[in-house]
Amino acid sequence: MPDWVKRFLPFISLIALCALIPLGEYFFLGQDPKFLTAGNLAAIARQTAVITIMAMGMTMVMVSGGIDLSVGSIVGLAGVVGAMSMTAGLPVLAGILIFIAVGAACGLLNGMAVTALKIPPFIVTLGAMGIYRGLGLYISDGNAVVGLPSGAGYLAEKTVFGLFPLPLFIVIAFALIVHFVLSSTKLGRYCYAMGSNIEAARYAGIRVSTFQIVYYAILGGLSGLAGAIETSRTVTGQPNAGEGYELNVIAAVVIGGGSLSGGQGTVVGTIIGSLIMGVLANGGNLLQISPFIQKIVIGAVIVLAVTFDEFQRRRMETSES
Amino acid sequence: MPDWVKRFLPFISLIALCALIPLGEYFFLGQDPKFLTAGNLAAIARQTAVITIMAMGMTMVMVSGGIDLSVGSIVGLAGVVGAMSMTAGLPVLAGILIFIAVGAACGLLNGMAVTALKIPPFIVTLGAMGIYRGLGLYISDGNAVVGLPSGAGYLAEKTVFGLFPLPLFIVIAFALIVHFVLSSTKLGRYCYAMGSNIEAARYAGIRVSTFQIVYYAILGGLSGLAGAIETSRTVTGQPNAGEGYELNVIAAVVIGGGSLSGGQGTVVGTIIGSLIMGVLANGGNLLQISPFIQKIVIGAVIVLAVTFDEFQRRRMETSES
Amino acid sequence: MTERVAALEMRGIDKSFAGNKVLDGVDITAHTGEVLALVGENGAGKSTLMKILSGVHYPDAGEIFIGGEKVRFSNPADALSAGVAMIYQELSLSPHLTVAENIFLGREPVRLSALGVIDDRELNRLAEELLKEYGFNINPRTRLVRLSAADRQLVEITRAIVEARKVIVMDEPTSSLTSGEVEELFRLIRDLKARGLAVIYISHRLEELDEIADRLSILRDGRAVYSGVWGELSTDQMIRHMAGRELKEIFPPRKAVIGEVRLRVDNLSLPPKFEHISFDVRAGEVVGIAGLAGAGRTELVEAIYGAHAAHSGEIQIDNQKVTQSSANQSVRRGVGLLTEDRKRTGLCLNLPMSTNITLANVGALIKGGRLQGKTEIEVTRNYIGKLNIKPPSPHKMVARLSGGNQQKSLLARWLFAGSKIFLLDEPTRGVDVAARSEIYREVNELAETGAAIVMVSSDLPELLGMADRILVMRRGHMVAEFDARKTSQEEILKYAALEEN
Amino acid sequence: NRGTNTKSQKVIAVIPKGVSHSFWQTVKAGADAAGAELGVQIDWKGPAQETDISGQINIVEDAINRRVDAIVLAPSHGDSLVPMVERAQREGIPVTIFDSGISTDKYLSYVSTDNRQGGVVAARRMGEKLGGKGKVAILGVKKGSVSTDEREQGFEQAIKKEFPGIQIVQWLYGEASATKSLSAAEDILTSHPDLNGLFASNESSTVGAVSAIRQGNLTGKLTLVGFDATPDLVNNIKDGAIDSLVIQNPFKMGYEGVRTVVDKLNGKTPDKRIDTGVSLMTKENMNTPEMKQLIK
Ligand SMILES: Nc1ncnc2c1ncn2[C@@H]1O[C@H](COP(=O)(O)OP(=O)(O)OP(=O)(O)O)[C@@H](O)[C@H]1O
Ligand SMILES: Nc1ncnc2c1ncn2[C@@H]1O[C@H](COP(=O)(O)OP(=O)(O)OP(=O)(O)O)[C@@H](O)[C@H]1O
Ligand SMILES: [Mg+2]
Ligand SMILES: [Mg+2]
Repeated sequence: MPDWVKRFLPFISLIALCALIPLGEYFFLGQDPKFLTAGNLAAIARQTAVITIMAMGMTMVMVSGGIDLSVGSIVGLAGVVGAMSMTAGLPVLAGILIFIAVGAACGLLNGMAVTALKIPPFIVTLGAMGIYRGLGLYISDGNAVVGLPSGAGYLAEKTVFGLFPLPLFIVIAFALIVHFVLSSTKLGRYCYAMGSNIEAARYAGIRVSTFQIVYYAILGGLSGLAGAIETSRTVTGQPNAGEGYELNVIAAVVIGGGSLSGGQGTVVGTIIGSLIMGVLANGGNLLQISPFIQKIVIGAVIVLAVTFDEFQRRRMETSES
Repeated sequence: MPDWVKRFLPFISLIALCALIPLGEYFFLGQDPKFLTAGNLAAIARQTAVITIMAMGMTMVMVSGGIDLSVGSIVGLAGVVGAMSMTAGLPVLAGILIFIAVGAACGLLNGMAVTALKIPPFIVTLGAMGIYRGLGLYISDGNAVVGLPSGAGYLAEKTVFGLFPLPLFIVIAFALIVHFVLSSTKLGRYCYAMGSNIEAARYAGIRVSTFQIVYYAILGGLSGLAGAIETSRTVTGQPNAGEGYELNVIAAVVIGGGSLSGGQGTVVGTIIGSLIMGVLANGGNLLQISPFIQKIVIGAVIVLAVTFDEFQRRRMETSES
Repeated sequence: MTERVAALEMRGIDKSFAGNKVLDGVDITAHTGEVLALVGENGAGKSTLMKILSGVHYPDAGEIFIGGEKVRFSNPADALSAGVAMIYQELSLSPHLTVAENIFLGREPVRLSALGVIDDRELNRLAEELLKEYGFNINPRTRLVRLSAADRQLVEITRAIVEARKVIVMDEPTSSLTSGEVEELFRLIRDLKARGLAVIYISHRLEELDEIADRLSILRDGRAVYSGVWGELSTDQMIRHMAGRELKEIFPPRKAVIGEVRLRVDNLSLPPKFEHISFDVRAGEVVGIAGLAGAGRTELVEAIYGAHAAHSGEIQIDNQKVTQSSANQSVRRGVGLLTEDRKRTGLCLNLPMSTNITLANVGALIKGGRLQGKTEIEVTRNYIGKLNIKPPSPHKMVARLSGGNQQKSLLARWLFAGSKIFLLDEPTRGVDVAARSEIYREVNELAETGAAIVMVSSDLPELLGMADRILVMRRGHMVAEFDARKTSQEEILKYAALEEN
Repeated sequence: NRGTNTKSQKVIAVIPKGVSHSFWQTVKAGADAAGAELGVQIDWKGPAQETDISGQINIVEDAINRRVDAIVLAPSHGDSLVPMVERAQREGIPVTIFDSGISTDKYLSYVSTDNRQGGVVAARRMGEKLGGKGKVAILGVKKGSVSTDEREQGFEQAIKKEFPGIQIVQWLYGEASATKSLSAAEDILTSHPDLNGLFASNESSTVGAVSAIRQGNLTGKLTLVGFDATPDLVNNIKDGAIDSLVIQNPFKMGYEGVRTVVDKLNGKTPDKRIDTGVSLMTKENMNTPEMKQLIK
C-alpha cells in the first residue's frame, strides 16, 4: 500500500461521518442538509477548538508516557484569574497572556511534582485536579467573573476573511507547531523515546526530568489558552469551566492512535480524534437526536473508530514488506 | 522492620486524619468532637460503602492490568432498571438481584469487548461509560424512578444490633470474600500474574481472556450492588447516579497502593484508600470547611498519602537487603 | 541406531510475520532420551520455530507430531497439556510473584478444588524441595523482582523442567549463567534424558554443545540446512552452514597502538555493591572484567557511567576529574555504556531501529533547527551495512528484531554517538558466532582509532581472545589482574570463585 | 417528534439548562402542550449537565445555523449566553428567555419564577412552624448556580430580617446530586443533633434531605422545607417527613415560553415579563385542584 494511502487512513472514520450526517438530514428530516454549510463548519471549528488545543499538548505528555487529569481544572482556574485581570482593567491581549501564564505555571507545577515526588502522574494530577478547581472556586467564591470588556469576545467570535473563525486559525497554527516539534525536533524525539522506555532514555543520556517538566508546562500553557477561548466564548470567567474536559481530551488523543502507555501518538491523529467527537455532537444536534441517544452513539463510535483503526494498522503491517 | 509493622503502615495516614479532625473540632469550632461518635462513624460507613464496594472489584481489574471507566454509568443504569423492576411489583430481594445482574451483564460485555476487540480497556470502557449512561437516561427518559416500595430503603437504612448499618456489613462481607479470592485462589493469583506480565501468564498456559472477562464481570456485579445501595439510600432510581464515581473508585485503589500498570494492589489498601477520601469529605463537612477549600485539601491529601506510602515502601526495601 | 517413533517431528513448517517469510518448510526431528542441538545465526528463526511448538505462534503451514500422533496447538495451554514445555529466550516470569508462585503458575496445588483455593504451604514446600534437588540456592518465598538475572534464569529452568513430560525446549538457557551453574544445568539435562524426554537445546556457545548434544539441526534464513548426528561436522563446517560463508577467525587480530590513559578509576566505592576499585584504561586498550554473577561488575560500570552515583572515589576522563556524573554528562564527555539488560535499559522497543540508533546523538541530525529524516535513514543504513544487521530495514520496530540484531543496533547507537570510552557490559550476550566476530572486529577498529574499552563478560574465552588485560572481581572487590596472553580460564576462575573452594 | 416534521410547520427550539431533572421534564410537557395546541413543532434539546455552559452555547449556535423559527431558552448563565441571544436577534430569530435571567434586553419575553421570592416563602413557612425560634440549616445546591443561590439568599435574608430568634447554624452544598446531598444532610445532623429546621433549595437536595430524615428517624421532629416537586416528594408530605415544598410552575414556563414566540411569529407582541409564580404545598392544601394541577 502506498505511503500516502496509509497517511490517509485515519481520516476514513471522520469522512464516513461527514458523509452520513448530511444523508441523515436529507432522508430522515426531509431537509436540505445544513451540515456542510460554511456557517456550520465554522461552528464546528469553534466548538472543537478548546478540546483540540488541549489535546495537542496532551499528545506530547501522553507520548512521553505521562497523563494529566488536571487540564479541565486549569481551564477553570486560568479562566477565573484571566477574567479577573481583564475586569481589573488589563487590556485584552495582555489578559490572554495571563491565561497562558497561569496555565503554564500549573503545568510546570504538575511536571515538577511528577518528577520530584516519584509517584504516578495519574495520582499527582488527580490531586492537582482538585487543587486547581478548588483554587478557582475559592478565588471567585464560586461565582462567575462577569463584566469583561467587550473585546473579550474577540478570540472566539472574530472571523478572518469574514468566514473563518479565529479559533480555527489558532488551532491550525498550534497544530503546525506541535506537529513540527514532535516530528522534527529533539524535544519531540525524546518524547517518543521516554514514552517507549524511560530507563533506556535516561541511559542514552537524555535528561528525562527536565524534559518531562517541559512537556507538562507546554500542556498547561495550551490549557490556559483553551481557558482564554472558553472565557471568550462564554464572555464570563466560569470557575466550573472545563469540568470533565480531561476525559474528552484524553479520548481525542487515544482515538487518534495515541497510547496510554506512551511512545505512540501524532498530532494529525489527535486532531482527527477531536473532530470525530465534535462532529458527532454537532451532527447529533442537527439530526435532532435525543441527547441520551447521542451519548450512546458517541460511546459506540469511540470504540468502533479505535477498533477499525487498530484493525487497519494490523492488516497493513501484515501486507507491508 | 517486622512484617506486622509493614502491614500497619498504610493505616498511618488514615489514623493521622482521624486524630486531626476531632482536634480541629475541639480547637477550631470549640465544640465537643462529634467525629468519633458512633452515629458519625456509622454515617461514614454508609457514605463510603458505595465507593468501597466498587473499589474492591476495581482492585481485581486493575491488578490484572485492566481498568474500567464505566462503573459510574453502571451504577446509574443498574439503579434505573432495578428501581423500575421494583416499582413494577418485584419484591425487594428479587429487585436487588436484578441490580446485580444488570451490573454483571454490563461488566461481562466490557470484558468480552476488551478481549475480543484487542483495543485498550481505557477506550472500551470510555465508550461503555457513554453507552450505559445514555441507556439509563433513555430508559428513564431522564427522570428519577420514583414510587419504590417502602422496603427499598432497607439496604441502606437497616442497622444490625441496633447500631451497625447494614452497608457496613455488606462491605465487610465482600472485603473478606475479595481478599480471600485475591490472596488464596487461582482466580486471584492469575490476577497478579496477568497484571505483572500477561505474556508470561499466557506462556504458563493460563487462559487469559476467560479470566479477564470474569474480572470485569465481577466488577460489574459489584457496581450493580453499589447501584442497589445508592438507590436504597435515596429511595429513588437516579439516572445520573454514580456520575464521576469512576475517578473516586480508581483513586481509592491507587491511594491504597494499587498500580495503574497492573500487578499490584490489595483489598486492605483499597479500603483504606476509600476511607481516607470518605473521612476527608465527612471531616470537611463537620469542620464546616468551605467546599472549595475541601476540594483543595482532598487533592493535596491524595498526593501526600501516596507520596508518603511510596517513600515508606522504598525506605523499607532498601533497609531490607 | 534402530528405527523408532520420534518423540517430536515438525514437518514443512512455514511462518511469515508481516509478509516476511521467517520459516520456510522446516523439518526437524527429536528423539526420546536425546538432546537435539538447534543452531543458526541471529534471526534464523530458531525461537520462532520453537514458539510454534509451544503454541505461542500458529504455523502458516506444516504439521507437528508428538510420539507419532499429529497435534495442533492453538495456545500454550494445549502444548503444556501435551507434555511440551519451554524455557523462553526472553525471560517470561511475573516480577510481582514469588519464586514458588512463578514455578507453579498455572499448576498450583489446590485444596477445595471447586473453589480453586491454592495450598500455599504445599506450594512453597514443593518449590523448596525442587530448588534444593536441582542444587539452586534460591529462597522460594522471594519476589522475583529481587532476583538477579542469573537467578531468574534458574527459576525459569526449574519451572520448565517441572512441566515437561515429553519434550523440553531450552532457548539459550545459559545466556546469564556462569560456568558452575551451567554444569548444574547439564547434570539436570542428563537426568531429563534418562527420564526419556527429548530435549531441544538452542545456544550460540558452540563449545557448550559438545558436552551434551546428541544430534544437530542447523537453520539458515528460515530453512533447515543440515540435520545429523552431533560430531559429524567440525566447528568450521558448522559455522559455514550457519553463515553460508567461510569465517576466518572468531577473534580478529588487532593492531592498536596503546597510548595515553583515557579513563582512570580511583578508589571508587558503592557499598555493598563494590568497594575500593581502582584501575585505568588507555587509548587503544581493551580491558576485560571477569567475575561470577553478582560480583558487582554491572554496578561498577553503571557507576562509572553515572547511571548511579558512586558513594566515594574519583573518576578521571582524559586526566580531568569528573564530579557529579550523570548519564547525560557521560554521553557529552564521549562515554558510552552498552547495557547488560538491553530490554530494560537499552532499547525503546516499540520505536524504529533508526530512532534507537540515533538516540544518544540526535543533535547531529539537526540542521537549520530541523531534524533531518533523510540523513537519519542514511546513517542507519550505514550501520546496518557495517554491522550486518538483519533485516536491513531502518523503519523496523526493534521489538521485531531477533536478539542478536537488537544487540547490534545498540552498539550502533554508541558508534553514532562518537564515543571515545566504551563500557561494554556483556556485549555479545545472545549473539551468534558470525555476528560476534563482527562485533569483535568493530571493537578492534575502535581501539585502533584510539578508543578506550572496558569489556565486562562472563564468557571467558571471549575475554581471553579480546582483552589486553583482564581484571577479576569477586564480591565487589578487585582481586586480581592478568595479562590476557599469559593467563588461562582456570586461573581466572580460581580467583573469581576463591572463597567457594 | 423526530421525522414528524412537515415543512409547513414552524420549528421552535426549546433549550433547557439540563435534561435530566423532572423539573425540566415538566417544562417539556408544557412546551409540548403548547406546541400541539398552537400547531408548531417543538425541538427539545439541552446539555446533559446543567453546568455545561459551552455545551448550551453550542446547542443555541446549532439551532441558529439550522434556522429554526424561534428559540425558547433557559440560559445556564446570565452573561455567557448574551452573544448568542443577540446574534439570534440580529438574524431575525425571536428568543424568549425562561427560568433564569439574562444580562441583555434583546429578547422577546422573560418567563420565570421569582427565585428570591421562593426563598422568602420558604423562610416564612419555616418561621411560622418553629414559632420564631430555633436552629436551622441550609442544604444548598452549588455555590455559583444563580437560581438556587437566589433562593438560598432569599431564605437567609428573610430569616434574618423577619425571625431574629432563628439561628442559621450550617450551610452545606449537595452538588446537584441526591447522594451527595444525603451525605451532606447526614453530616449536618451529626454536627447539630438539636437542629429544628432544614431548607433544601432544589429537587436533588430535597431528595437527599428527606432520605436523611427518614434514615435518622427524625420524621416530625425536624421541619423540612424543600423546593420543587416530584410525586415521591409529595408523598413525603403526607406523613410529615417533608413539611412543605415550594413549587414553581415549570409546566407554565414551558407553555408560556412557546406561546410568546408563537404570538410573535403571528405578529402579536407578548408581555416582556411573565411571572409564573411560586406556591407552597403543605399537607393541608396538597389535595386542592390548584395544587394537583402543578404536579404533572
Ligand atoms: N512477532 C514478530 N513479528 C515480526 N517479526 C518477528 C516476530 N518475531 C520474530 N520475528 C522475525 O523473525 C525472524 C526470526 O526471529 P527469531 O527470533 O526466530 O530468530 P532466532 O533464530 O531465535 O535469533 P536469535 O539467535 O537472535 O535469538 C527475525 O527476522 C525476526 O525479526
Ligand atoms: N542479590 C541480589 N539481589 C538483587 N539484585 C541483584 C543481586 N545481585 C545482583 N543483582 C542485580 O543483578 C544485576 C547484575 O548483578 P551485579 O552487577 O551485582 O553483578 P555482575 O557481576 O554484573 O553479574 P552478571 O554476571 O550477572 O552481570 C544487577 O542489575 C544487580 O542489581
Ligand atoms: Mg532466538
Ligand atoms: Mg552484569
